[in-house]
Amino acid sequence: QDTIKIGAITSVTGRFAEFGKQQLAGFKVGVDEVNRKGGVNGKKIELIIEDNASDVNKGLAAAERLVNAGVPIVINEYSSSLVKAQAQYLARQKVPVLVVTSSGDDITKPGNDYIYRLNQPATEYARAIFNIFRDNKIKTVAMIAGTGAFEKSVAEAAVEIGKEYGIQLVENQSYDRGINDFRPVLNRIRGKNPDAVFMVSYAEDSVALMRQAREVGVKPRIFAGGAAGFALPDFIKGAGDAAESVVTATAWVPELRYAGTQKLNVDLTKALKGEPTYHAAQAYAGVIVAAEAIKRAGGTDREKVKAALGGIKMNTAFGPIEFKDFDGFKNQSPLEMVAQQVQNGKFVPVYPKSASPKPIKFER
Amino acid sequence: MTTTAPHPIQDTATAPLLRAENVRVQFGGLVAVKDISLAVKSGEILGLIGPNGAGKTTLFNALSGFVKPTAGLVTFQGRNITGVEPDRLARLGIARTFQVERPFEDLSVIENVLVACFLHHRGRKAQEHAFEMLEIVGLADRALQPAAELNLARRRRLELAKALALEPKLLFLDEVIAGLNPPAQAEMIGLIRSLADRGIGIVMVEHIMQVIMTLSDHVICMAFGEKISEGTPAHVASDPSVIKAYLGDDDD
Amino acid sequence: MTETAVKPQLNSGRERVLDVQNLDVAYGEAQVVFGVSLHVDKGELVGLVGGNGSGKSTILRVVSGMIRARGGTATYRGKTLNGTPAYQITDMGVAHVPMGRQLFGQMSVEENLIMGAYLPRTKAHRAQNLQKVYDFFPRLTEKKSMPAAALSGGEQQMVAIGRALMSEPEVLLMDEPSLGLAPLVVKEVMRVIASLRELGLTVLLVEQNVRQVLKVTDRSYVLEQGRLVIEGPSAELLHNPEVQRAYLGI
Amino acid sequence: MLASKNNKHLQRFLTVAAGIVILAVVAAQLLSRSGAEASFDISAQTIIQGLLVGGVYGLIGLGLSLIFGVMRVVNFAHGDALTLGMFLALFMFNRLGLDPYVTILIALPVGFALGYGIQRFVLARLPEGVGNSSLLATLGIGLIFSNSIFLGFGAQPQSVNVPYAISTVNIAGVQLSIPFLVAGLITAISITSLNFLLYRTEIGRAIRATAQNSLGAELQGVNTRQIQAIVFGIGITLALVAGILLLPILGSVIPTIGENFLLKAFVVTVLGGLGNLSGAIIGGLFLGVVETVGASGQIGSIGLNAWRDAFGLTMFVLVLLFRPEGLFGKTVKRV
Amino acid sequence: MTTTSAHSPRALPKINFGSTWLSLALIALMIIYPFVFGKNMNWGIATLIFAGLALSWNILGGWTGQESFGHAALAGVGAYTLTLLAIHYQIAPWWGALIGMALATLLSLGWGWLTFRLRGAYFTLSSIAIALLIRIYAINDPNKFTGGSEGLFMPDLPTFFGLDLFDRRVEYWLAFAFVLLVLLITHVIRRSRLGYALLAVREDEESARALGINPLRMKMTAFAISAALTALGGCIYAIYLQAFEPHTLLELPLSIQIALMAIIGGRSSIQGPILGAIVILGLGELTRSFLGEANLLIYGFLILIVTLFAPGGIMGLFNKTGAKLGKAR
Ligand SMILES: Nc1ncnc2c1ncn2[C@@H]1O[C@H](COP(=O)(O)OP(=O)(O)OP(=O)(O)O)[C@@H](O)[C@H]1O
Ligand SMILES: Nc1ncnc2c1ncn2[C@@H]1O[C@H](COP(=O)(O)OP(=O)(O)OP(=O)(O)O)[C@@H](O)[C@H]1O
Ligand SMILES: CC(C)C[C@H](N)C(=O)O
Ligand SMILES: [Mg+2]
Ligand SMILES: [Mg+2]
Repeated sequence: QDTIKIGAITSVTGRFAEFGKQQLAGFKVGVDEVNRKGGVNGKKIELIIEDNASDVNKGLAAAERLVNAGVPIVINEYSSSLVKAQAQYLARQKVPVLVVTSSGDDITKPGNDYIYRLNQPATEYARAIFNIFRDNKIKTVAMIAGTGAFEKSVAEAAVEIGKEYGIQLVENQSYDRGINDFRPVLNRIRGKNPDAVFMVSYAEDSVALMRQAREVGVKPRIFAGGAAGFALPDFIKGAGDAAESVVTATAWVPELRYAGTQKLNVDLTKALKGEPTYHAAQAYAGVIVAAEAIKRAGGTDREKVKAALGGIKMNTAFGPIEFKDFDGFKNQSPLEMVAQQVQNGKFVPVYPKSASPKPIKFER
Repeated sequence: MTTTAPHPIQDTATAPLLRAENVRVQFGGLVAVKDISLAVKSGEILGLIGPNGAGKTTLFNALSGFVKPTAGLVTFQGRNITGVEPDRLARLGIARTFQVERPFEDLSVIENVLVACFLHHRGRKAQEHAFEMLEIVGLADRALQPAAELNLARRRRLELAKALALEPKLLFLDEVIAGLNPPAQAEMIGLIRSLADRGIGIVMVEHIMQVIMTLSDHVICMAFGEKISEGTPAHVASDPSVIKAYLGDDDD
Repeated sequence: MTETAVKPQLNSGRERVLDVQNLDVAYGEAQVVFGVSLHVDKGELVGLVGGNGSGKSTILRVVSGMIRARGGTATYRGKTLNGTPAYQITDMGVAHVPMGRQLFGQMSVEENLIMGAYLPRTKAHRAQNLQKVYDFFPRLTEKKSMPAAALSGGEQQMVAIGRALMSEPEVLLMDEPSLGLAPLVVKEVMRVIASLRELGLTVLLVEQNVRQVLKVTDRSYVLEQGRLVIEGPSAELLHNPEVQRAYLGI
Repeated sequence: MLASKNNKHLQRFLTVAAGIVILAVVAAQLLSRSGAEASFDISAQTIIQGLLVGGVYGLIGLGLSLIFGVMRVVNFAHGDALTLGMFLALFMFNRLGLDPYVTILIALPVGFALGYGIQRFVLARLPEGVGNSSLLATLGIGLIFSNSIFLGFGAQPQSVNVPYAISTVNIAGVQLSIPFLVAGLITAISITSLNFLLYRTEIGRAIRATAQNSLGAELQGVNTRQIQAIVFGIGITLALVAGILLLPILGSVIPTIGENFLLKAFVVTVLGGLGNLSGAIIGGLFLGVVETVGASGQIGSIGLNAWRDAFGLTMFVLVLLFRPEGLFGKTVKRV
Repeated sequence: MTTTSAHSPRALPKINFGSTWLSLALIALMIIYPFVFGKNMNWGIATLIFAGLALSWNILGGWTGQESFGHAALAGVGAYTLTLLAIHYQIAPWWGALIGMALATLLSLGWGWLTFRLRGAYFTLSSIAIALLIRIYAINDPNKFTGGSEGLFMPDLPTFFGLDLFDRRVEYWLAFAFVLLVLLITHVIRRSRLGYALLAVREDEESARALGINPLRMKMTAFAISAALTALGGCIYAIYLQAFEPHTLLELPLSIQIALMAIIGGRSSIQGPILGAIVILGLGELTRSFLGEANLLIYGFLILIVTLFAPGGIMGLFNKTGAKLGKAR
């Protein structure tokens, strides 16, 4: 056996295939980098990538194939709903799981000995935005979030953080997936005239939301989005002028000043033949961290790899990674979120300090 | 204009099986059955005739539980069964056939009958009983054929077998003979006669006067929901109001 | 369809309009009509009788294009009918008054009649024909605007016949027009059928009621289990002992 | 005939609407007794917004109802046909820069041909009398539609960015979105021309006759297969047009969006009475208002927007149970 | 030809109640599977669970002809009950399953009582609506008892007679037992009064009433059985998934999938739904790699093929009783 095989699950096909594409690129860049630097313990690494077809049952079958393939660790992917079942299964099979993208709080809260997450949980999405609110004297916020697991998770965190920061939530609305007519809620929000509007939603909804908000004439000082749909290039493309000056949380931007960030951006762009999103960077980081854990474990024994993960503390182009237990989280990397704003039709970073931020523009 | 027979049939010692008193059925503004009273005894055949839309099928439905009478009283063996659901009537011993025969097309002939046999029997006993019924109506050789493949005459027999499988004391037959050719008619007439001879009370609707004349012990003629004539077949057939409303004068 | 007039075949001095030869018909696997041949000449009123399931309706369905025969031919004035869609056969001049009348229940009586003149060929004379039908069935005049479903059985039968007349047919196929009707109404319907001749129509009448049919028709065919068993002038059949025994219950 | 009954429709509609408002107020009262405060926004803005959404729902329901009325087919492909319209417009916009509204002109023949073909080559060939086989077949066709879109466009959301998409006009203090107004206008044109077609033309009479008794119609010389194909063609065209009209309204769509609109169409047509065309429009308006007002509601600290679908669905179940012929329907004036 | 009673043998004809040997063959296949495909237990378990769900659906949808597109909600009731009881009250899963089945039965009684006056497409539509209302409630439950849209994680469960319920092998046999139970019930019902009453009701309610059958009661019985079994399947599904959300468990597509398996397999037959589950999940597995996100395309075509050419479903191709003679146009 001359290569070390690492497992990875992502949505190569199905509803989440767009993100799968990003992740595949990230995986590739990660593997290339590890192997170029001489691999792990003298062996090259190889990724066994299984497709979950964006479907729970197929995801479980994918996870099973990885268990059978004897991989020491599984890198797990985008959608929280799929990851929850896959990770739960893998953990019960005593296979360490490294979650790289999905962000429902409950994946690591309370978590499990075998489940590690390097990306920021939903709470952080809300915190990044509310930090901006607090720093800019926003007093009242109207919130609208989807009823998906991720959106609800962020929305619930926002309620807590709002209380903590003394920011008043004048509207707390959610909407069911389906028909994107947000006008009734937006009308209400307009009536409340809040300082800020905080929106958590997936791609198709984020475009619709912003456009309709402009149509209805909601005029806060600032519109903010909780990543997901708002952080994608398609958001600007789809919403056009309506997207201007919307702030959104996001997990990673190329402007971050971590070592290797610039190079990673170049590599990912090359691998994708297009603009990378943070999902690709997260997948890349997953490979780097998994390789490091195997290196530290000195082999592919699952228990040892699990133990090694616990001790990891390293810097990656995605950010510093270490797994800690805090605030009810377990094996969770306490990485800070980034925020960016659409300025002149482009995302520019506005938060935190480490991302060479531009000043935030307010609408009034 | 309503010519009624001198005595309603309650003079003999045997109490009637079925008795209806002033049954009325109303659909919105339309009174389809207007205060009809009748009685049937065991072993007796009551014929019901009348022009199209006179309310015969509706009266049938009211007596067999498919339509709730707006007013009136229906008793069976002395019990009040007004407005009782048909499935409960079936348990009490009242069976009916439909004007348009309706076999369960996905089932075989014997299974069609089996459905009814389960009312009183279980398992193998039920199957045997079903087969017996098929023998009575003369369909035994087609037991395993899909019911959908039967022709009209056999469908009528099947319809009858299903009704008989309920082991009824009272049987409502809605135009079971219409549409049959003369030999088939003759057989069906014989069959109905033999059922009456076994003590089953029968109420039948039929437009074919000859059948009514041969089979019925007693005939009621309805028009516009009302009883316009009642009595022996001969009495009703010669009643001028019946001829005017129903038979037409140049009868052959 | 080609509009070229086919030279009428002459037989017994009359034009043959409908000609069925060696017809075999099956539903799925089951054959129900076996080598039946029959014909109807211009102006004739012909009866087709027989027991249940003997294939009477089936033959009418083939002639009016509702189903296809498996073998044999059916022609109308030399034009083949088998395989021609029903709506085109109606256009040729063959009207079928099917069992159960098949009215448009929620449409008014008048609209039902107008539907009979749906064909472009008949549109021009729609108004006249409508008047003719009302003249023929004065009872329908009063019920003009009632939905057809609200009519009594006999009246519905009149609408069905009237509707068929609206298509200016040459041949009328009638399937059990008396089914389920009270004796009084049956008599009336039969009278109407007999008088159709005055309108210059050719009629093929299917009935259960053998006695009635034999009384009104010129010629009749007797069908038994899909095979033709007897044919001849109706008056003769009425006195044919075999027919009397088997169909008249005498 | 249909048009003349509209007054009665309106009366019933208003009665029922009043009933629902009273119920809502009572419910709100009860809830506020129990401690939670309930409020609904019944401003002109919200109501009119609801009517505008409802107009689009009505247009979707119109096609579904027409198809059901004539063929007794519950077209489960209707929602996906609508999606097809959206993606047709998207395709034209992305490739040729064609304005979505211009695409309607293309959708007319495309939708008609598609519907015609489906009826002719699939539905007309279903074996008769086997359960809900047409329901299933259309379900299959819908899956083929939506998954073909998947294959062609991928799963990511798509949007057209036309300048008028977010423009509004202000009439008497009520803000009206331009795409909605266009949709309302086209809905009005559709129902009017459909009514004209059905009740004032020969082919319309043939369609109604076929709807009531296709055997009877065939025997009068009506090519009923063709009539049914035409009706399916019209129905699908209406769905495509509705999809195109929705595109600028929604702003962003995914290939599976049809499912939600299918449900709306069901609700709308059942409210109006399956097969009742004017009923579909009124049902649509009704649903739009109920949903919009409902979604604007708040009980205690809970916003009711997430329950939006529940309002429609509850009404749907209630109407199915107590007035299966629809709120306004008698059988006499079906298609 | 008119028959008189002049036929000779009085032998009772043998009624075909549906092939027993085919059921046995399928059972044998299920027993062999883990020994041959031990590395693909997940596919096997999912297929068994769906086969069982489709069989359960069929008791209502196939036999009484009330085609429900809302059965996911019933599976959801089972899954939620078992999981919530385990999380909040540490109730053992077998008790949880029983309680879940009881709740589903209660729900079905109310649901059936409300909607059984509707038939055909109307019933189907109403079932969609009710199931979606349940879904909306689960997502938006103001008290958050249902876990809301984030769904639930299956907590550690006690062992079942010493067996670890999270062992895929144990789950396989559990799912197998579930299918076996439903199959057995189906076989028993098929030849019983209930079975015939259901078939009669499907074909003609009025006729059935005349034969002493109370259609409402029969349909309710069928629905109750179907619901209880579906809930049981939902319980096993929950243990198998270990984490689920309303957005995956309570959606319309899952309901439709269950129904389609039965319909494509053949609803008039006993074993059809099992075949449907095998074929659909098998084809899904085979086409996943090249159809990608459009993997439901295969469903679409399967449905068309079945409705056009095999109205009796896959089973209808084997035995003719399910498929009626094509009627003439
Ligand atoms: N469910 C109903 N709703 C409204 N009217 C009805 C209903 N059922 C029957 N009617 C009407 O009641 C009257 C009596 O109908 P019924 O079917 O009892 O007549 P009938 O004597 O059986 O006629 P036929 O000899 O033609 O079978 C008719 O006018 C009919 O239209
Ligand atoms: N659609 C059909 N599918 C299968 N078999 C049929 C169909 N229609 C009729 N048959 C069968 O074909 C045979 C002839 O039927 P047909 O209706 O032509 O007889 P008929 O002479 O008109 O009888 P009736 O007097 O009962 O109307 C019968 O055995 C019948 O069962
Ligand atoms: C914004 C995304 C990273 C969220 C992810 N799709 C999830 O389900 O958790
Ligand atoms: Mg009657
Ligand atoms: Mg016939």
